[in-house]
Amino acid sequence: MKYAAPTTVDEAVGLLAGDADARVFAGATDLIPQIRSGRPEPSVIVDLKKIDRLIGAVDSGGNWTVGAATPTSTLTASAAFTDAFPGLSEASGLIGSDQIQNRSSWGGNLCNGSPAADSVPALVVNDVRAVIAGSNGERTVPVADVVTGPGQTSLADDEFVVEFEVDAPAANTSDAYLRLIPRTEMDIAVVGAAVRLTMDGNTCTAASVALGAVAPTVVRVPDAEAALIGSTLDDATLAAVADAASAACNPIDDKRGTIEYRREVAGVLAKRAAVIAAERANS
Amino acid sequence: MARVHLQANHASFTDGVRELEVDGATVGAVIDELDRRHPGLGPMLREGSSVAIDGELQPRGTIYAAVTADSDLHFLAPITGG
Amino acid sequence: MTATENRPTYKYVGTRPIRHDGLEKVTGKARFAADLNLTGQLRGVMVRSPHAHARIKSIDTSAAEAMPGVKSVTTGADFPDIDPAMPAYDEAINVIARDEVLYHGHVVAAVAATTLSEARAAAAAVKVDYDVLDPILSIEGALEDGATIANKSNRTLFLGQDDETNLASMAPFGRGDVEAGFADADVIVERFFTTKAVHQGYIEPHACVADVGQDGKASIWASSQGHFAVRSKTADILGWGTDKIKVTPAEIGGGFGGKTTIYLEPIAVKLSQKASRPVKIVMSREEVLRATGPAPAAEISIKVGAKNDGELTTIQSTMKYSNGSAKGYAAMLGAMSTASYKFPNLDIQTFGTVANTPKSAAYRAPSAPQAAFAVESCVDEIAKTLGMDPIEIRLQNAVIEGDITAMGAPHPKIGFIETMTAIKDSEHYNSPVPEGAGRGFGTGFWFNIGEQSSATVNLNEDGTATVITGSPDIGGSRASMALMAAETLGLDPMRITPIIADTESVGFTDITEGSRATFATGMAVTNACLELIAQMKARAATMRGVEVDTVDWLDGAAIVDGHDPLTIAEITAQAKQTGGPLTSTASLNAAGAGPSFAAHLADVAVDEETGVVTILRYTAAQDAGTAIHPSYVEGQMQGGSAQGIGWALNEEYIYSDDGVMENASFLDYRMPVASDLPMLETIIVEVPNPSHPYGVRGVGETGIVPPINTIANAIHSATGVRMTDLPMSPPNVLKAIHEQK
Amino acid sequence: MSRTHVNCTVNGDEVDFLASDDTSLLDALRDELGLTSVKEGCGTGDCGACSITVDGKLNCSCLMFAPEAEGTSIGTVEGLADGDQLHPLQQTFLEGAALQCGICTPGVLVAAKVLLDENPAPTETEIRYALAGNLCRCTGYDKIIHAVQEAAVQIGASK
Repeated sequence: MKYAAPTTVDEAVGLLAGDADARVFAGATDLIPQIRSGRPEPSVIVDLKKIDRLIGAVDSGGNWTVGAATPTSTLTASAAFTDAFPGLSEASGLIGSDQIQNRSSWGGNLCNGSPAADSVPALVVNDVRAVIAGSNGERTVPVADVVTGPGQTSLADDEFVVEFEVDAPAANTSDAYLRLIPRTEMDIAVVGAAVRLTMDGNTCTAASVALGAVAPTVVRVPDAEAALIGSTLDDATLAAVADAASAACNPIDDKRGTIEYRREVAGVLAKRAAVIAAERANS
Repeated sequence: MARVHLQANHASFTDGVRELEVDGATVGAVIDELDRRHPGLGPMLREGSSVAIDGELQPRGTIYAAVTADSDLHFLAPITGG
Repeated sequence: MTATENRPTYKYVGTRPIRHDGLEKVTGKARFAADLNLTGQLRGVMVRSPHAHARIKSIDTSAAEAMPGVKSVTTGADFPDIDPAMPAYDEAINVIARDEVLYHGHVVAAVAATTLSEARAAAAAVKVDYDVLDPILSIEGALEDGATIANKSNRTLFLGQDDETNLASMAPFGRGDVEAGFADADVIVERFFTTKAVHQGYIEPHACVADVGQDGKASIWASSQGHFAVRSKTADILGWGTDKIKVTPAEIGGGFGGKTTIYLEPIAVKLSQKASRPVKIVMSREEVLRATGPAPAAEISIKVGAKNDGELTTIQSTMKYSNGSAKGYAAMLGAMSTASYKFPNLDIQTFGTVANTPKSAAYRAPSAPQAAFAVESCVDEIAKTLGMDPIEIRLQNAVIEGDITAMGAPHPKIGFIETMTAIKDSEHYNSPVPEGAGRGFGTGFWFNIGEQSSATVNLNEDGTATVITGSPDIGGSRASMALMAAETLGLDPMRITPIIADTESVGFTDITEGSRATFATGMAVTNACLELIAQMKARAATMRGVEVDTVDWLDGAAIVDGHDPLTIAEITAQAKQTGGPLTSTASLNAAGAGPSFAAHLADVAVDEETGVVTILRYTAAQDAGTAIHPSYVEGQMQGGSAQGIGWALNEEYIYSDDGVMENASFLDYRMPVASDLPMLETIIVEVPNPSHPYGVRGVGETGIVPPINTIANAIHSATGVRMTDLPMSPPNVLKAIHEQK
Repeated sequence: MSRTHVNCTVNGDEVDFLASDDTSLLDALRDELGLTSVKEGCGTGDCGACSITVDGKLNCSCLMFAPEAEGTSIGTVEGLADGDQLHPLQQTFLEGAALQCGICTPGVLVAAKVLLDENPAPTETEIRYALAGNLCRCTGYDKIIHAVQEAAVQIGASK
């Protein structure tokens, strides 16, 4: 296995092109444990952190461009980013310990393809786009279209995510992310729920709801969104949100949780996240 | 004679008897006498038990500790720890 | 905080000096086994079974031997056969399988190469042909009629039978008449409790370095709770004499009972012998979880009867414990630890089973937490049924000196009532329960043990002292040895250097287990110091020209009427003229270990929509006998509490249907992290042990016993739901809430 | 197996070493540079025993490839004391008995140092979450939290 640290996107694409066993990485917080657990070693590991475009978060008039390898601790440490996207910031801040936070990135969290990735539901409800580079140049796709299944992405072998585009939220719009883990830290989400709401006074005028760890990929919950829009988040609405979220789940039984548990808690977290998002949108 | 108290699982060798009077100047002598009366019990007590003399737990495998006519001997399952 | 019964006041015992090995440990200089590197050292890697139960048809190591960097390969065929009746047998086949693998991760071969990656590659190239057998993975599975025999060498312990069986032990415990007891009871509680296997979770993986010299003698550097045991076990497994093995103790990165057994050393020695090079073997965390000793899973059905006035009259229980792949008497220890209440009528049937899971190992007060979960939960339920205070009902039924245990033996002097009273009088117990939270109380017991220890104490020319023992320091015992020597000699503990010597530099000393080091090794240190005082009085008599019987010893100096006191430094300065160096060695096989009781109090909040349990406040009280170094006594209480809390809430071995542990990492084997816990308040109770010169009882074990039952009782107070299955993890708690509401 | 020549500074000293590209920085620090204070408890970033600072940021050295250290400034517990003057954290850990077996101690000290550098007066909760990536099995964390609190007070007073 060879280590390479290209300094330009083209150089990195060149390393990937024609070598199906090459693998890009940012924080390596998933790659190294995977190799240790016996997964075949890549031929080349391509460290993306030396490429300027992949590191850093830039605020241009409220629209943010975030390098795919930017440590999540950079985002959670940014007051401006956290004020604009509190849910996205808290989701990013839940990826592992402080040690991990200095290595983990949206690009890695997304492209590892884990159904439980904490940042992805929050990226989805914020309609974040991924800019992908490859031999055929660059393309921009919604984050929701990147992961196709556990460990599977729509990226070609010679492609990687360069950066993310995050549009400024509309007025009176905010988000929230909640997850359930058995401990208070260091666990993979058993269930994750992200909600973004636009409020007109007490009435919700726009909503997006996404769940993690309850299906092969992050799932949107249109029925919950429909229930929220036009409502004042009264108890009946929140009950409907919870039911819709539970119904949208297609979970598995595994060492981290049961099907029944994931279904039920997805509803609980979705309604709780909605309440928090609404409060934030109005403040 | 010393009073010997056995565990229920020892009693499979003694037709259910759990308390016996036994002569012997040491724990080992008491065990030998018990084995003479109840063949098979001896090895079990030597290998498979700790003994408390008048309530004081003795080290595992104790043989030579002194026993008097008014001693109380309890044979217990071997006690270990973490 | 300390609640002290009348005991002698000491000058040094009970103080809190900085531990002697502390500086090395905060500067990174302390050497643990994996930190050692010898010239020409190879790295050893194990080949482990991918099956939970299989017959080994053949092992082909030729491809591995031909790989780059490979210097030696070994299999079970290189080790002598051992009679299954011999004590060393189970450990021998656990170290390396012979004809049958008994659990997933069981070692079948090992490779030594110049680099770790070469050794890993070669290990992967060892070809093993298996005939896969059905694995036994549960207690019921083991006891089913016609079940596969999980380990054909197993015989039911202590019954003198010779049939192949999955029953490791079967022993009843009883007194009184339980039928009459229940007939006469006003309240009867009947429950069924289950617990999963859990790991000790020491942060340092097992590691050792072995170097077999040209003379055929092996030097071993190992992380263990007892290097003399490493020597004897390695000798038994290799069929060598102990004179051919020297073991030097490295610092040990946590043990908790899990490093009282050995896994690596005989293999490292064999690989080194074959390669004529030193070999280091360090387990990965995955190997530690898959193949080293968890505490047994248990299933306990229990029925407890009481009178309306709160008298606990009757207990009947069937306790089943799984010992993993080898025989053991875990279930018997569980019953024996049921020793806290008078219970005139008692009938406990115990069954130990064997399974195709890792050979279980000791873990702090082995088997007691599972049994106490059942007993203390029922006592709590009876108290709530009768509307009684949970401490009052226990005080009413608590054992005192002379009361008999489940085994029928009388308790020596104990401090159970004093320990519970300490909680009853605590600020925590007398503060209001936080809004929406629940408060739980529970207790625990452990015997503690004595066994063999040796100590040598040397007085140096300048009056300083060196205290040499053979007890590895797993939690501050160097400091307590120095404190007991200081108290006995009247010498400042900072002028004493406590050393843990190798197997050729100090007398035989048993494993540091059962909370015996401060008790038994401390007694040996004290005896050696008393002998030194006698020597110093004689030297003082010579220096003063008086008869030795006219010399007194007071506060670290020899007193002769009409003369200035002679200090230790003054006496040692003249040692050359008065008979040579002052040194003393003491050895003993300690009887009279002091049982220790603990009582815990917890406030918990339960999220009834998610099942998440949060511990808001926690207080632990425990009888230490005498706290030699109170900071490390508190540390033992806090560490035991945290491990018990992890066991209660989230820790468990999760197996697939074919016997593969699915959560063999610290990510999914969920031990408490700092943000999971509140401050762990401690109350040291001191009811001195009359069988120890300073009144020491062990303090390491008991702290892990109460947390499970204390938290279960607190969850019941908060929700009205009685948890009977571990762990009390969010999914299990939410399930119980749905079932019971 | 390709080996890379890596230049970096460790505790202020310029060093260089050769490491296979699949070597973790943890193994390189221990085996090539002899910095055995950096411990492996899990190798998967879940225990923090291998915690170091890289350009001032807290990292698990087991989750870095050795070549990634090129040009960085690395800090370990060996660099915590100023000559024979212990760092206040080392002193309060000793006085507060905040270690038992000591295997997690170097990583905990490095993590606590980073915390106090960034947040001189952390709350108990902030300390607990900042140290959540450092497993300790001996202490129940209680004395560790107290020792960090005490060090924060001492550092604050000395300024």
